[in-house]
Amino acid sequence: MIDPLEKTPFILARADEFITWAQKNSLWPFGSGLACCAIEMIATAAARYDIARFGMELFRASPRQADLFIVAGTVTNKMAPVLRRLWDQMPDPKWALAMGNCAIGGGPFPTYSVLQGVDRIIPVDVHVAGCPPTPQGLIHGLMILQEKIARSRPTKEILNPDARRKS
Amino acid sequence: MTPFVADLLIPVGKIVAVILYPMVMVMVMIWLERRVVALMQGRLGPNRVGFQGVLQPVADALKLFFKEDIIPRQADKLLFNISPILVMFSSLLAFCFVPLGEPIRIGTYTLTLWIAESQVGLLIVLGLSSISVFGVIFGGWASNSKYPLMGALRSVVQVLSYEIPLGLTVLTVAFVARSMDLVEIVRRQEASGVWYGFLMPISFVVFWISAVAETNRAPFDLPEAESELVAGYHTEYSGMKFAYFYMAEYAHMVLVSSLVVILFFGGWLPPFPSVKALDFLDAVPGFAWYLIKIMFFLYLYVWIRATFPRYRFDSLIRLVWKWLIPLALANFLAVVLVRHLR
Amino acid sequence: MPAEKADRPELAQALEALTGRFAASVLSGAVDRGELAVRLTKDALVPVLRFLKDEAGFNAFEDLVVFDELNASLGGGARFTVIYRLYMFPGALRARLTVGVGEGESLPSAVPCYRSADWAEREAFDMFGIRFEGRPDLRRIYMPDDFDGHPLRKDFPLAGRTRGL
Amino acid sequence: MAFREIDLNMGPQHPSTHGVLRLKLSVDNEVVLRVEPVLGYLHRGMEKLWESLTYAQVVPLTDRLDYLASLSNNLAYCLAVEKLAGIEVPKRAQYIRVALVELQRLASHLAWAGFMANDIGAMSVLLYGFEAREDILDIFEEYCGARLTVHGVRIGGVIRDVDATLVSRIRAVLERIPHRLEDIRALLDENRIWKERTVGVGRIAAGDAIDYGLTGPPLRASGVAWDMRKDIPYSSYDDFDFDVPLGANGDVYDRYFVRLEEICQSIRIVGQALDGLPEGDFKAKVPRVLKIPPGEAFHTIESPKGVLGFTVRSDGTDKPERVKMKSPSFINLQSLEHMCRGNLFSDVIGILGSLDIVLGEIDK
Repeated sequence: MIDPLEKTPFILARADEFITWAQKNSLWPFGSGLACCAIEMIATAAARYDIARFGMELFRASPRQADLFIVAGTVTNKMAPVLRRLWDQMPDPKWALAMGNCAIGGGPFPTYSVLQGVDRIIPVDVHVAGCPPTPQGLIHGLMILQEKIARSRPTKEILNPDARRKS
Repeated sequence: MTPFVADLLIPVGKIVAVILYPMVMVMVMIWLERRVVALMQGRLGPNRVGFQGVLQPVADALKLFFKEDIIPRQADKLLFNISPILVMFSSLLAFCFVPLGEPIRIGTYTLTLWIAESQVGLLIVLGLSSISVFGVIFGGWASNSKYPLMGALRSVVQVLSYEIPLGLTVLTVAFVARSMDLVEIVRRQEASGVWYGFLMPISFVVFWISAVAETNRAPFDLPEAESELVAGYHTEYSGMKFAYFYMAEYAHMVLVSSLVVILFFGGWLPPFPSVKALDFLDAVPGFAWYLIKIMFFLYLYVWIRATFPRYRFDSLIRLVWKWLIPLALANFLAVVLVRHLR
Repeated sequence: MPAEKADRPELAQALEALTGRFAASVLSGAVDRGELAVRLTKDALVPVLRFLKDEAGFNAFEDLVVFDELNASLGGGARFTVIYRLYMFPGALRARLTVGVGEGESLPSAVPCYRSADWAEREAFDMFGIRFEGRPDLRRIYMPDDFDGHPLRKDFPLAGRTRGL
Repeated sequence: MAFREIDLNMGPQHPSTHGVLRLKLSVDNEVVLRVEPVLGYLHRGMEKLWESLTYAQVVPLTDRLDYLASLSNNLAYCLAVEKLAGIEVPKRAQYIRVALVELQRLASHLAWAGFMANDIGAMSVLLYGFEAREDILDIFEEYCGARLTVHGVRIGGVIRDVDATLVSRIRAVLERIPHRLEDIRALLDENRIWKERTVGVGRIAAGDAIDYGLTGPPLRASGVAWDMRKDIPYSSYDDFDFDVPLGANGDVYDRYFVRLEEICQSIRIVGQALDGLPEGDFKAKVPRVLKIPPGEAFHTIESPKGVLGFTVRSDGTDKPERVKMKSPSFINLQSLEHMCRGNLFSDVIGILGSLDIVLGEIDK
């Protein structure tokens, strides 16, 4: 995590602001629909909720071009390796959002075939609870993610690539 | 004007302009497309970043600039790296030959609104714009992945087929104008008093359809059909290289729209030259007319995309070989005959 | 409650023909709540299915249900009860064939007779480990190929034997 | 440009496999030779889980099967349990159920039209379909607080009564939907590209369709008038006057046409159910802990996807011994290879879309 007392040179701080402004306003989600939550995710992109307002409507079909992994739905043990691979295919910087109770912790399925929480395989930035979460809930989660991105310091990672690899 | 200004500053300025102009148009186009499509679908579209979301493409480009660049291990590295550059620069290079208006006289100096004037400007522009398909093919092949390869193969067949009606219709324009010089073609339209789009509507329609296919846009967006081929030929590209493909597609659209305007709709000429009551239209600078006309065709692109489903591969090829090419050929013969008899 | 079709003569006729022809194999037969319910031994399964499809007119295969009779099997009964549901269109009549299968035993496949039984049999194999003979491609359908055990058996714990990942 | 037959792996993460289906394709120059669906990427072990829950606790989980039509799942399961336990559902509850389920059919078909058109490349239709669907979800939200996983049908009746406000809201929505439908039809019905992509594609003859066990709109598109609402009426469907739209060719276009016609019929049914809403209870008296004597029951309904059935077996305790679902998408998907063979790769997406599968229901 970032130490708030750590000093950042003025130029770098401005650069950070600049880069994070771009990153948080252009979060292209990876269109990965797994189960019920995927329908609500699509509803969020559709007319009434329209995440295009935040520049997030470009659902990329290829993980190579996406910034945000919305894990929308139940992750099964059979699907988990696939998800991990997709996550690895996404280029840095990338963020993950666990949408719905199933992705957070298995939800109502404590069974032999369900992965009990997607953070066992990929690092999740924001959890959005609900079964499924309403579009408003998802948008709220995305806003929280935007705030989180605004607090990040990308220049630190650019200047010191090893730090990223360690985290 | 001192030689220093004339010989050094102005060329440098022009070089900057020829890079900036397409890029600004691309940014505007990306924003326009996302807003207009959204409004057609009962949504709002990007409206948070800057006034009405105009900075959205800037944010996108910046973000992509700071993304990690992944080269798949199995990829052919050289071709993989070259192809986005090839695509981007062939489109940008073509803009050197696209005039933006009549030369402007500043004192004794004549400022030409193009970088390179050529007697065969039309051929060069078409040639350069078809080079970009090599970028698509190389990119799809070099990714060493099946979906990009299929996208690239589709692209080859599509571009090969659609070049023919494109060439045939361009030939009619060159024939009527008796020139391949883009500036000269506009001047001929001014002299004859009628834009070629109205003189030869079939040429225009065939050219436009082929041009949409050439730019891989809906309903001919098979090489990057998202619901079939994931992201088509650029599936494996990330970061700035993907941005190059993305921007090149829009630059290509701007280029094609410019060509349509120059060849068929009088370039920078104001409309209705023969109507005396509308003479005040001449007061508007030619460049403004030019931009307005280009914007109209860009809007048409977006409109078509929001309306039509995607063609299937076989019907796409059937359309060009069974309809467009015979039509273009007949049209060409008709133009030659009419021209000869007169 | 849906209209009962117990009085439909087709069912009674089919039952009569069935008990007549396969007397040795039909353990019991009745017309129950608008349904032709037949319990039979597994050796006659395919001929009975063929008869019901070709002659009695049950042209659609609806469902294949397996029950794990763990408790009954401890007392000596068959481990699994397999139910084949057939449907007649037009006519809206149903038939239900019940077969008992022991642990480790296999059933003749219904696929040559009803194509739509294909995945249902694969599901039964995956979930209960019942083998079906005379059909290609009997693989697990839901679980990964290297999965250990058959989840819907009563002796399989809900949370699985090994926690995934 | 002859290149060898290649194996193409579509999914489990692909934009148009409608979830986590995986298709193993063998293509030769984009001509499909073989299609093999690989399932199980969403297998959550529902049937095992149900064995450890009480009868009433199973209902909310059925929502998660066919998540585009959760009320239909609720209804099918509840009807099976009621049949087993011998519970008589009041007439008013039956009418409310019909209204809810038909609204759900509207929502499901509208979403389908959007997905289908999006697969073919007409992306605006997706947005129009979802816009119309939002209106219906609003009604569900007002009725029981949830949008997607509604859980509105309970054992013995429905969750709560409908009042005059809700009825008038439903009527308002019913008036709006035909206009939305007009938008979609204007874009697609006579569109040349749409017709080229759908007419004559993915044909299946009536005999083959029955043989493959196809049900629901794909079967009716082949001209077979098999509709459980008419054949074995449940929940007072015999009180309502409606038609069963049929196709003739059994191709993708007919499936599209049948579904859009079904939307119109569903609007009619909901209108009739609201008009003739009888007085009475909205729920039968069902004991809090429902214990059902040993036995077995099977009940089917006509869900938006096809014939949906539940087998419930009781062993005398308060938990079902086994609940088996007969899922329409599972069986419909089996015919994919028959429809796809020899078509182009692009058509696989159209055909898959036209079957209207939901992975939650296939994988359970």
